[in-house]
Amino acid sequence: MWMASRLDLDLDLDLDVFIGPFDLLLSIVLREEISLLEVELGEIVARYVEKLEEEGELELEVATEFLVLIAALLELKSRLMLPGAEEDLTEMEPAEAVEELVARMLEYRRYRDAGRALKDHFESQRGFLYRSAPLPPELRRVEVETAEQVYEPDQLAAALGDLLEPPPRPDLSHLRATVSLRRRLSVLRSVLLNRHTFDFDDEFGSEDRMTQAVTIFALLDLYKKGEAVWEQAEACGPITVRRVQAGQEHLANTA
Amino acid sequence: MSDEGVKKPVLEEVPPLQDAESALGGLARKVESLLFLSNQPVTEMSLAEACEVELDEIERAVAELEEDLAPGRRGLVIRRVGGGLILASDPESETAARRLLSRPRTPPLTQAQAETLAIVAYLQPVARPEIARIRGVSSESAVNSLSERGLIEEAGRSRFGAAIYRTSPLFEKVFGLDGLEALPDPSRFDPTPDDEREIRERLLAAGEQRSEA
Amino acid sequence: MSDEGVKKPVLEEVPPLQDAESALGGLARKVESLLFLSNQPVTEMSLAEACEVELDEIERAVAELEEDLAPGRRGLVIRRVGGGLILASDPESETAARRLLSRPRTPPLTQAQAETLAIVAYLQPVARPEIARIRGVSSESAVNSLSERGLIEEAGRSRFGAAIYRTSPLFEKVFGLDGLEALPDPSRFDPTPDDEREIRERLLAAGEQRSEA
Repeated sequence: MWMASRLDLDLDLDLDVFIGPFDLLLSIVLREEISLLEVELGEIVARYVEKLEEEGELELEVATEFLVLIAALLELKSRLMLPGAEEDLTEMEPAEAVEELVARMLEYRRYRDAGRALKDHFESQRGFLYRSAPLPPELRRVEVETAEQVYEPDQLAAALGDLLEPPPRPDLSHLRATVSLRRRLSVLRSVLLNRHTFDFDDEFGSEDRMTQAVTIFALLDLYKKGEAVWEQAEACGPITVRRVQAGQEHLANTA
Repeated sequence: MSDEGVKKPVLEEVPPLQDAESALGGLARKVESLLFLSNQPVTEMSLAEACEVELDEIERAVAELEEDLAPGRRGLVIRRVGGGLILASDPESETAARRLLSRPRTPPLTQAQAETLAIVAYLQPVARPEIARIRGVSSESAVNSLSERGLIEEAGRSRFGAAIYRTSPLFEKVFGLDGLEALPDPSRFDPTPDDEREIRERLLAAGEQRSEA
Repeated sequence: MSDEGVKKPVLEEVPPLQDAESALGGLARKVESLLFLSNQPVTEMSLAEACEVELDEIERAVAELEEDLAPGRRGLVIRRVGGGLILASDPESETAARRLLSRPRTPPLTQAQAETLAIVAYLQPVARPEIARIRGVSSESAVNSLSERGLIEEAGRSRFGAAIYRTSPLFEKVFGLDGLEALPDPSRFDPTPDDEREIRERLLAAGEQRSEA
């Protein structure tokens, strides 16, 4: 609505230093060296409110209320000049709005000044440091002679009851197996293609349990199809896997 | 087991000195011990109960101790804070203390925090929207950081579900206030009639000018 | 205009006393402050670094402070512990301190503490690893705080060197129990188990599942 350039000419304002619209308005209004007649008050404030909103610091309700007051202020004269021209639907007369704005600015200013005072006071008190040492151990516990009942024994029984309850089985439905049988089959076949025989642990011992299990499963499949045989001399001993030549099936792990 | 050796005081070996113009009386000594051990303000009533003496005896002992710990005499001072007594180190040693304990200085209050704290301190209990209304700006981050620093705390919910705040005991401690009554009189911050007139006139002038544009 | 009066801490209004046979020198004051703030013994070297003075100056200040805090003179004494200096309260005030400070040492039990205490109470004597197995998590901090509060105590070591715990007489007192037989029957909270062995087995089985989960 108004030229931004004029605003820059009139006063050099760093909007970032103001911490709220009342803060901004107060400092503009009370600046001795500038005449408010020269300043695009409405635009400055509107721009500032916009900036706050961009930064997520303005609550819509607070902003609306504030802008209504400013708008009413800026309408003041025209309303005075055109008495009874149109009955506005807003409940508040501009003169009334200005009064409220003044009251709000004064209220704000009271807490701004109180805040400054608190801030200074805080500075003057920061040098006092308090001890934060824990109590010596002998003072940390209640003495048996003076102790009184403060806890309910049922609390213990309840806690133990909770512990007796086995926890629910974790829901694994969202997990999908990441080891595929097909893939393990092709791994086994390619190993057997290069070597006639191999030791299972040498080859797959460093894989995780799941991968090893699926590989065993794949091995069973190869055995069933007659592509490989395997033997294990003793429980938990090494497993030797051998490629089956034609006509040599089912020598199997009976060895 | 860790504190044997600490437990056995040198005391028993050395006969107590009796000269003692400069020594404290027995009850004042006890009060000093108790304040040393406690890191919260202690009321005179609790001291009296702990020492099993009458309140006026404690008051005399506290007066003796206060005189003895008057500023500039020792490394400790006694302060009345939050309705009780507490020992603090003399501010003179702050820099050395921070070096020794490698504790950074607490950050100063920002202006937004200071304004918000003033509103809470003077109007408590006060709801968050009221703080925003007075400041003209959402005060969420100031409220949160004051809360985080433990200077204000939630004191329930308003009928409309907004959080209500009040200052905490820590506030009184770090501001060295002996209760909220010790806050500076808020009328000190009231605008003078001249201020008020000036603001009103300048605003009206701006309004008139604007509408002529 | 806004902050007159507030700025002035009470302190500054009282002129520092200069009489001061009984007052400490500046460096001794600083040392007293530092010892007050530190809850560990502080070496003279660290004091010298913090105050940015030479070691021999600190030694003189410490000697001054030691004389001033000689037993029987004040509520505090200075002690040499573990290669450093530390302030301690005069043992004379221990009874009063206990009356003042030990009362609120019965805060509500956390869930972890309640579970741990229940295990010790019902299965005692019980070794620490067993507690962890039943709860399915390491229970070190719960065991430590229960033991610090005096509700459980060590009753020896297992064959494998683990600490074995049982409840203390204080435990019975604060739970208002007339002996351990008065512990409530846990079957109220779980219908089946009847003998201790069974409870133990079920607890362990459930605990193992918990720790796998």
